[in-house]
Amino acid sequence: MPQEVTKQYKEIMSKYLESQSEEDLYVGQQFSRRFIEKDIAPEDVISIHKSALFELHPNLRKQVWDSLDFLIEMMIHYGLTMREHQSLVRKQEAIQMEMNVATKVQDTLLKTVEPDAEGLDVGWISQPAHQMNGDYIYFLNQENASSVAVADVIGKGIPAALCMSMIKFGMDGLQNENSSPDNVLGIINRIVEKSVDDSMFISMFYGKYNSITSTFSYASAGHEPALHFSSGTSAFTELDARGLLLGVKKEAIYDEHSVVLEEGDFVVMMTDGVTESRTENGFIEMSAIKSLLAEKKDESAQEIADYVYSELSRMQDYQLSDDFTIVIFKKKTV
Amino acid sequence: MPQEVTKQYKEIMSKYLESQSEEDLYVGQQFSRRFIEKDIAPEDVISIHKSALFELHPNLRKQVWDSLDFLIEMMIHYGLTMREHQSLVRKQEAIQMEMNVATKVQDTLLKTVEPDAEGLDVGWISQPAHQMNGDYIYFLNQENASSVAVADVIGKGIPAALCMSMIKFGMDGLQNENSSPDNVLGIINRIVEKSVDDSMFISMFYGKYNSITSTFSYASAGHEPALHFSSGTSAFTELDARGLLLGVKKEAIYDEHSVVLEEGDFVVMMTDGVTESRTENGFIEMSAIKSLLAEKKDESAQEIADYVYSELSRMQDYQLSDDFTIVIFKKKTV
Amino acid sequence: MNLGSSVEIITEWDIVAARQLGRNEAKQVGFGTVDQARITTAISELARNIYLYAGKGKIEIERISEAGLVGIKIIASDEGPGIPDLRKVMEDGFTTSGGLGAGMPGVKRLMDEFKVISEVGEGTTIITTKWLH
Amino acid sequence: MNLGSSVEIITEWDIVAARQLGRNEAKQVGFGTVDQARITTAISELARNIYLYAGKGKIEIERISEAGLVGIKIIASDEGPGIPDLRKVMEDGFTTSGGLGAGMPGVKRLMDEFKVISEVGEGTTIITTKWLH
Ligand SMILES: [Mn+2]
Ligand SMILES: [Mn+2]
Ligand SMILES: [Mn+2]
Ligand SMILES: [Mn+2]
Repeated sequence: MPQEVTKQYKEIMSKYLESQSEEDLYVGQQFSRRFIEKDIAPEDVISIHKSALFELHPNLRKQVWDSLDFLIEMMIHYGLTMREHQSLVRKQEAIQMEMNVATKVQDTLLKTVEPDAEGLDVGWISQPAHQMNGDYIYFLNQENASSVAVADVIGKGIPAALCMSMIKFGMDGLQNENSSPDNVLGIINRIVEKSVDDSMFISMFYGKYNSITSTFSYASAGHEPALHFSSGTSAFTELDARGLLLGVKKEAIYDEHSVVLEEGDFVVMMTDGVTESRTENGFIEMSAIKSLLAEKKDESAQEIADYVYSELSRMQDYQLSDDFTIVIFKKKTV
Repeated sequence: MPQEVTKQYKEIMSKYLESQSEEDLYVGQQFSRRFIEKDIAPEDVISIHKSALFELHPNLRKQVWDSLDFLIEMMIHYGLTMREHQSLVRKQEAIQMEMNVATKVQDTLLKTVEPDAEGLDVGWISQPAHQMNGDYIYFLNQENASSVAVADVIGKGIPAALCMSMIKFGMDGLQNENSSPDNVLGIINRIVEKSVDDSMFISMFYGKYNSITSTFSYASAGHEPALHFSSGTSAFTELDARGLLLGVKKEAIYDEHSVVLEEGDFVVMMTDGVTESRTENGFIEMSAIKSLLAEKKDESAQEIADYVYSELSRMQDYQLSDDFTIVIFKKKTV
Repeated sequence: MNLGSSVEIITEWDIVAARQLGRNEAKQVGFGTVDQARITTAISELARNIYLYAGKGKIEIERISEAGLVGIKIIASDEGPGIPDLRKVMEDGFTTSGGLGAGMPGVKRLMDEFKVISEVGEGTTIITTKWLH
Repeated sequence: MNLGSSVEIITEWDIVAARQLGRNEAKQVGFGTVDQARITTAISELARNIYLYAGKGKIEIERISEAGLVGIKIIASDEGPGIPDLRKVMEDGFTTSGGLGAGMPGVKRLMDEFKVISEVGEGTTIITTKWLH
């Protein structure tokens, strides 16, 4: 141990032994933080303490010195815990860096292009509860049709990323095919069923807007219902459709329904991170979410989505308990 | 702090102060491990120490007690480090569990079926250096043709898993298509190029065995050359073919070559984790690897692969520095 | 019951004054030496954060009692820059990165209850409590 | 130069004997109190592993000198069940899981050099060294 450290420790402690002042304790404690930064183990601190005390008061009784030797022995395992901690911190930092890379790769690999359909205003937000998002949005753009798949995949991290890639590459293969919602969910279901074991489920809502007929058609694989806001009646209707979670049964059948959107109407597709937002006092009521949506009914789809997120996130004390995703398809007013 | 702990501490220390025996230190140290298990912070230990010393020797000078108060203050930040450690350990355990799930999911999702072609004996081994494997093997089985892609993907963890899923879903789409090696690498290259950014590279060797003509044809995307063992000459020939790493350039062209396998001939496809095996004394020579292969030339493809792995792994003191993958295609002797 | 007093934090000396006040109050409440040191350390961290990152602020210390329990409550407040990402600040490991909110997980560990309210540009208030067990 | 001696580990008492021998040798070599305690702890861990998991074995302690440096070398050997997965045993966090090889990363940290040779069914030998700096 450097002589200098013992000398400084001695000086600080000597002052404290004279005055017992708070100032000396403050100085001492700041000094102890530097010990930790310099990887000085707790058993070293006891040893430094013993040397300093001996230099200050060499004539203390033998039991004092022996008891400090005993204390050194008691501290060895604490020192080991501390060194193990430093190694874990480094490990954790490495994992963090890896996660940052992973997030970036995932973003690149799973990127999707927001539709730009005639007469349709699209807004969306997807916020992970932790670093990696387990919700996934995939846009499919075809002539006169803009579709979106909103999925909540099982778990997080690698399993989630792999599920997403399955959805993405599956959807990529659909570019020139029949993209009617029931058909799409049927195809994706078979890919998922083939690739994952029974414990893996994915919920998905698939919505397709036909810009010629202004029709929004949809199908659901065990996903949260969407909400349709009618600008005429200022009321919300739930858009739900029967269908099993993806990956459960090879030959699952998905119902398809549709609704015609009037100017100013919008459809809100969400994951359960939105509908099951929790505060200290329990779940946030669906009616509260509808109120938030209605408040911004005249704004752009993106503004509505952003507003709902910021309000719900505030109500949850900025601690999301689940990944949070909203996609809004709004029929533009001309 | 429980009274009982202080009482036991006092007894052990009291014995030590009388005899200064090693036995008391051993007992004391074992006792200190229980402290750590019970989340007793180092500052608590000093406090217990002080109480015990006071009960044993109440008449020690005031400086002794004051100095111990000072020491308590010095230990507070050590205690915090220790509690942070416990939280990190729990985090680490959660990550570990997640990784175990991830490995399982990856295995299921990316599984591939070993070919069962007429006259071909296939053996393979793929061992990760750490938990997640960044090497990937994909078998493609068609009528009269058994193919394998051996890839080393960039990085590890999620980026690697995503790259593999890209390869897997890309290959899945090839079931009924032209699977000539140069064509396959061309297709996979375009998928990779489209999906990943410029910093992501994948090396891949693609080999196809035609069981009618006994021809092994191959192409390489910047991958390690394969080795062809000729049973006639007992010599090895490198099988290499020009081609860029996957994902570098959209219109990359891959050369294709082929070789006819005689009975007892085998082709060894590997990743750089095999050819760049390192010991304390530097890289293991290619000639050493060839010797290992030749030693087992009369065994089954799987036995050859297992033998090379166990020998190289032993030479590296069981510490792989990179993921290790070997695939062997051997023409059966009739 | 609500006894207590407060210290303005402007210079480094005020950190020591806040510590002294906290230690005295903690002793009055009946906390033992180690807990006195822990409470004092928590105050020290909060006061240093004010001193280093907000320039000035205030530490209030109250003795509290509730449902037969007694304890100590510390309120640290400043009108400094505020904390942009509260989620991050409360994470372990952030401690080492210094800056505003450094050591918050530590303060949380030293005490029993911990709440932070912060608005960027408006300032930060931290309320933390320790009960005598 | 090669001075030293050894202790058979059969009962828990032998752990104490090995510790005592190690501490004496460490003191002779010139290690300070804290390093004496670290070396003794390393011996203690190795001897306990033998006692708990191999039944019996041996701790040898040598004073060593090399290129002007002096130090202490500990050789722990047993003919116990051996360690099936050396990679795992040397990982942090494994410490807590008990069993054979528990605390190996700890021993490695207490000392400067560390080497383990183990064959399942044959036994384990651990050689670890600490230099006087
Ligand atoms: Mn989810
Ligand atoms: Mn969810
Ligand atoms: Mn690799
Ligand atoms: Mn490699």
